[in-house]
Amino acid sequence: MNVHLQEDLSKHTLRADDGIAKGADLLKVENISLSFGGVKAITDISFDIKKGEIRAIIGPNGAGKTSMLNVINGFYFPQQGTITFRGEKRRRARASETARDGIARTFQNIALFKGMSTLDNIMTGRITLQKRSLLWHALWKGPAEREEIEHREAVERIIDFLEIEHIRKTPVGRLPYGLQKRVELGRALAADPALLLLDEPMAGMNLEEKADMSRFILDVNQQYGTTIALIEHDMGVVMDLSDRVVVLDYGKKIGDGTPDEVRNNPDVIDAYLGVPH
Amino acid sequence: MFYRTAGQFKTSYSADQALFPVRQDAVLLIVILAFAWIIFPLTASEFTFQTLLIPILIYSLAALGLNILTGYAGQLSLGTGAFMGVGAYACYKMVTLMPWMNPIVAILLSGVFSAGIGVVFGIPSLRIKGFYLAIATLAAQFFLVWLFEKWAWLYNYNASGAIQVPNLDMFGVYVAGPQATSFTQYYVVLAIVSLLTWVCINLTRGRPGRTWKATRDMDIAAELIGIDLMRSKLTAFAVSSYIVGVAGALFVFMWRGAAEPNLFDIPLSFRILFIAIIGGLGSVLGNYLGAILIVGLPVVLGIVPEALGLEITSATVEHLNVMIVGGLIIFFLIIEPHGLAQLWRLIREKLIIWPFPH
Amino acid sequence: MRMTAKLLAAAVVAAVAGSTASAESIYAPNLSYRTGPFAATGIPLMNGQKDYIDMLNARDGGIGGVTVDFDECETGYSTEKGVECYEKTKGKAIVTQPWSTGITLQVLPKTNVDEIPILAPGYGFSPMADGKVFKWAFNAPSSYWDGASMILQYIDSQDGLKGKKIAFLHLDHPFGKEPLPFLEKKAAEQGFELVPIPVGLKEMQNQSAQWLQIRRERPDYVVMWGWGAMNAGAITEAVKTKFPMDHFIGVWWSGHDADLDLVGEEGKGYKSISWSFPELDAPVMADIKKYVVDPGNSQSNEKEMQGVFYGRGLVISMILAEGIKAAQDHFGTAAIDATQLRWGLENLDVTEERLAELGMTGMVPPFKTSCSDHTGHSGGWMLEWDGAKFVKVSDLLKPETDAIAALEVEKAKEYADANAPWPMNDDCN
Amino acid sequence: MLSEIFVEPFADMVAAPDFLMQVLWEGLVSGILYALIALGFVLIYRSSRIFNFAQGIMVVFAALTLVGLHEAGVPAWVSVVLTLGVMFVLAVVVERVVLRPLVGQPDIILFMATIGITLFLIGFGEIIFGGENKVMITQELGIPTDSVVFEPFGGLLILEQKDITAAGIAALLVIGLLLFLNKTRMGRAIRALGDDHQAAMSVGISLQTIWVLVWFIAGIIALVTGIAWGARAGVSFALEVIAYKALPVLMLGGLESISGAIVGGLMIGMLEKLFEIYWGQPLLGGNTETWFAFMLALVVLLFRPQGLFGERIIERV
Repeated sequence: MNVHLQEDLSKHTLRADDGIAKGADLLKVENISLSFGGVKAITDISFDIKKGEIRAIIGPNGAGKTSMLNVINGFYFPQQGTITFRGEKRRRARASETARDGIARTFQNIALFKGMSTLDNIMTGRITLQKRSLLWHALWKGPAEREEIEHREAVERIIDFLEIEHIRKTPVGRLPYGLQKRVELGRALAADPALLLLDEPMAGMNLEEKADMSRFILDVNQQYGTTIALIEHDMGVVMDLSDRVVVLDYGKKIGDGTPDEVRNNPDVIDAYLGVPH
Repeated sequence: MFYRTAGQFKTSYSADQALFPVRQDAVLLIVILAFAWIIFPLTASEFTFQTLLIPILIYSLAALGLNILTGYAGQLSLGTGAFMGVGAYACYKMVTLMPWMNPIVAILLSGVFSAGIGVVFGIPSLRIKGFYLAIATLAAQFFLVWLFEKWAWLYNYNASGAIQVPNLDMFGVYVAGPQATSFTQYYVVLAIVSLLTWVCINLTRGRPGRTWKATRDMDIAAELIGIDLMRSKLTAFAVSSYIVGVAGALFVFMWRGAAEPNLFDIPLSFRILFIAIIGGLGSVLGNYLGAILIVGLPVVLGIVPEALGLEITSATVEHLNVMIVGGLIIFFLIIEPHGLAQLWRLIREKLIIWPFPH
Repeated sequence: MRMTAKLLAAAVVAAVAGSTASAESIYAPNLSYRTGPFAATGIPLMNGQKDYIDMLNARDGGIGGVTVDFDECETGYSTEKGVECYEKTKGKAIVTQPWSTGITLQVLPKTNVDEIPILAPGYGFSPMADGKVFKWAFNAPSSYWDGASMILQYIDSQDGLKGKKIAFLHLDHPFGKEPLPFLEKKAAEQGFELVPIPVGLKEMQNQSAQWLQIRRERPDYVVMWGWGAMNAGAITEAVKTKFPMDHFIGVWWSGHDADLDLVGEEGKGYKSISWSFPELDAPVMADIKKYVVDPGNSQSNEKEMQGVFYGRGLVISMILAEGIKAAQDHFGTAAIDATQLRWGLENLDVTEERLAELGMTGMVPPFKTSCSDHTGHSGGWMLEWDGAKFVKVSDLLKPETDAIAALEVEKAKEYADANAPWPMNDDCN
Repeated sequence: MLSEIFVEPFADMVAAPDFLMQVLWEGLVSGILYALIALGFVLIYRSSRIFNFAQGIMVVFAALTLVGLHEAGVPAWVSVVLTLGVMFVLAVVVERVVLRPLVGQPDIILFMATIGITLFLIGFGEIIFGGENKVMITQELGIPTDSVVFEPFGGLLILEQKDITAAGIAALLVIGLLLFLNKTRMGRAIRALGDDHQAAMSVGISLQTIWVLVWFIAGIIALVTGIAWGARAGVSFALEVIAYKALPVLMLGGLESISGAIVGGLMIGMLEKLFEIYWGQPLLGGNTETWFAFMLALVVLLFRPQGLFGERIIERV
């Protein structure tokens, strides 16, 4: 990361600066239970995410990790339990509102907008920050154009940061998998999130790509101060990146703590080694 | 050779966002506009005005409206004809209830009514998707056309049930009705179509366009990045129905001169859908190309055998025309599913690198 | 883009090439419909029209020495196509034959500006009879209001009208709604109950709801203003629901042999008012056979040529031909133009003698048009289906011209006011 | 006003029960035809995800071919067999020329292609058969044309034998189809294709064969529908519009459910007739059948987006 860019980033007003002190609770889930037509996906889970940390959620397949992310960002509303984000209890589930409150995410199976270019995809991340009405946009000249340029500048910084300048105008459908993942990260970053959720950011990548992605995640966390929660299967990556780890199995929490604590937790070892309970 | 991007560098984001980043495109546009604004109107015969120029512009506008909804926001609609009807009837009621109203203002206002109805019929799109929604828009189609027939107030209790465009003047010049000349009507249509096209380009290149496209490409992801799907879909319905409504008002007031309810029935909806699809979904230019093809084809087919001295009855020509349009639709879908606009883009890419293919 | 430019260029070139057609003929286009849901009723009419003109061209070398260039432009009964055809042909046409009430309404105001007479025999807008307002429109020999008047008189002569219930089954389209003002007026005056039952364009073939309504309402008579596929639908439903066929009367466009063939014997008693009748022994039929059918120039067939509609097609072209002839005689020129034809159509005088000369005695009642009467109000006959063909079952019926004329003037004025400024024909009294 | 909406229609029904029965019967007969057309849609949709708009024109085309062949002097039953042959050729051509090059395209493109097929068949059919209204060869096919008259409650109920025959044939067709789909290898492949292309391939039948077969079955259904409907009101291109009526049936019954198509069709047929006779004609000026079914389906879908017979869909990311 060059000096120039660091300057740019510091100039940028971040939603991360929201008065919550580093290390205080940013998000808290308490006694969450979620089921689909009688099938329990999550049972009575509680944990917290502190501001500024990288928090990993791990567990075997079907442990309820993605469901947990979906609960956090409001796509599912749990039957029981409370979610508190920045000290405010969530009363209903409207995924779009949660996003506007500052939770952005990437997806396990890439969910980019296939008909649009890289630039436009990342620009969509800033839709919640663009405030000019339809009428101004119909006129274009004036406020709408100024707003578009202002956000374009922000997006260009992200493009530089993710080193994807060369594919700026390429339709994302034509990009290789690894680059698509990067564009998706760019789209989430564009929203200036207070909490960034990454669902298997490194799935299907080769070593080099994983290294790049790890670097981006760490840089985002350090330079922007963005709090990150991620799901990842690659244990090496998880243990290197994260400050604290939550372990789920069959929809229940079986471990929570620093990587070292979790590594030595017998329940976790059982779950991963497949020892019958 | 003449179509080159080399040497044209962008020095600001504003320039990069310009409509025609390639200079030759801008030149081409100026040429087209010169034809549309000066050369065509000066040289066209009455026949050309009535069977090519005016209908092509109006159909393009209607297709553009549909394209906002279907091409950009991804909501398939089969009810375009009925929404054109709403615009036309709204305009008719306004100019007969308030004869002092400026006809162009009336035409532009009539879109507001169709936008309102469009939003009402757009509400199901929040719950219903894909073909189910397409069928749901047919409910609007059939119900509205039925309403045009049964609600006598709409056509001022005319015995025939049809609406007839009265003579309307602006600053002493007739712009609608039997007294208006095709020349004047062409300019009115051209001005309104140009204005709305410009508006649509603005909307689709900025945030509204990205919102719609995100809704179209993956609605769940769109919602999760903070797009309010309800707003996105309903604004698409509103903007689309507004444009379609204005096109409907132009259709009757600037071209047909009279209308009966079944004019707005399903064949009209399909016609506009063909134009949008053959032209290219998600493209502004495509609507014009599609309209030129769909409107121009029957005219050419009607004239060519005669010019070649072939003896074909007019009924056979009409049957052939239907067959050829059907065949062309399939042909284009196979050759280039993204329509004529994509075909043009490919040609352009070829031109940029020509004559060095690598 | 290039391709579209080419297409455009081709269109322009062809348009220019097309407009330099033959000079020594009179161009009389017909906005025909041999396609679409109304084709069934359109084809025999178009064939009759075309064969009559072809016969004149072959037998007499045209009219007054110039051939008639009878060109068909296909509309499929679509108003949009109709307007396109009108625009395409109006440059050199001396007449426009719009062939649908929808197209007629649409081109009516344009003909004032373009100065081309509309010839709409037995259809179009009934107030067109008022030549003072509708200078360029002609609907000789009978209008829809004439038809409605004659049907009501016929019912009156059979059972009396007072206290009766009459269902008016009509196409929900300008054509079907056309007689409503007259029927409503007469219902109030003569004390019968009128029940309008519309048939939507999409329901023409499936009228079970309408006929259930008729069964519930139990009307004494059903009067039908049907067209195209609607006729067959109504007649089969009537047979099915056991409605007494002799209490079912249609307008002239609902008296098509092919529609009744569907039900054959069971349709016996069905009636249709008509201002034309196919006289198979008339000399004109022999000439058509000799000059058109035998050389193989007819698109018709023997069965169709015996039907009411083919015969009506002949009469329609005869009206045009007589108009051309009247204009030629008056202006002393063979190659007349549209304005001159207008005069001719306004001064038609088709007498019994003239019909005999034309070899068409009994095929249409005699009639006469004038500046103030563009219809002629010829009257007509009640035809009845005898199980295999239509036969005349009444003497010549005459419409109540006075009552109709008053309504014509009233509605014509309304029309002119709604379309102000509307040019009046002030030479006319 | 309220009484006109909520009381009088029901009073009318009770007052003339024979008339009510007639209304329901008429609705049922239409419903059978809607269900048949919807069935054609469902079959094609299940096996190829194509929303086949051409089903309506296929009905017209099949009926016209049948009548046209008979007019040309071919005996009635031979014409039926030949017409089936024509429908098979049509299926092959559609698969070769239209479907195969468009495999994998978005749904809307395939849908548009079927509209292209519709237009093509309209023009082609009119050139070959002409636009006239034709008489269905009902008697030649041995379909009785008399009617059965009952007098329930001292009233009158007329059932046409050809409608009864049509109902019977439709029922047989459905039973045959269900047997085919459930009991034969080919049928199971078609069913499997709806769920999973791979699974169907593993049965060892090529996709192309299945598509041709499915379009051919849709052609058979079209012929039966064409005969039944043509016997009621003649055969002409105006018949095509009844195809639209199958669409709300699909909304209600679901695009993939065979039983949904049948139940939905019968239900819509009867409800729209009831509404038209007891509410539409007295209160709204009639002709409500053009939109009633669509509005009904729309309202139902607003509350049950999965349709009456569909299962609830859980959205995932």
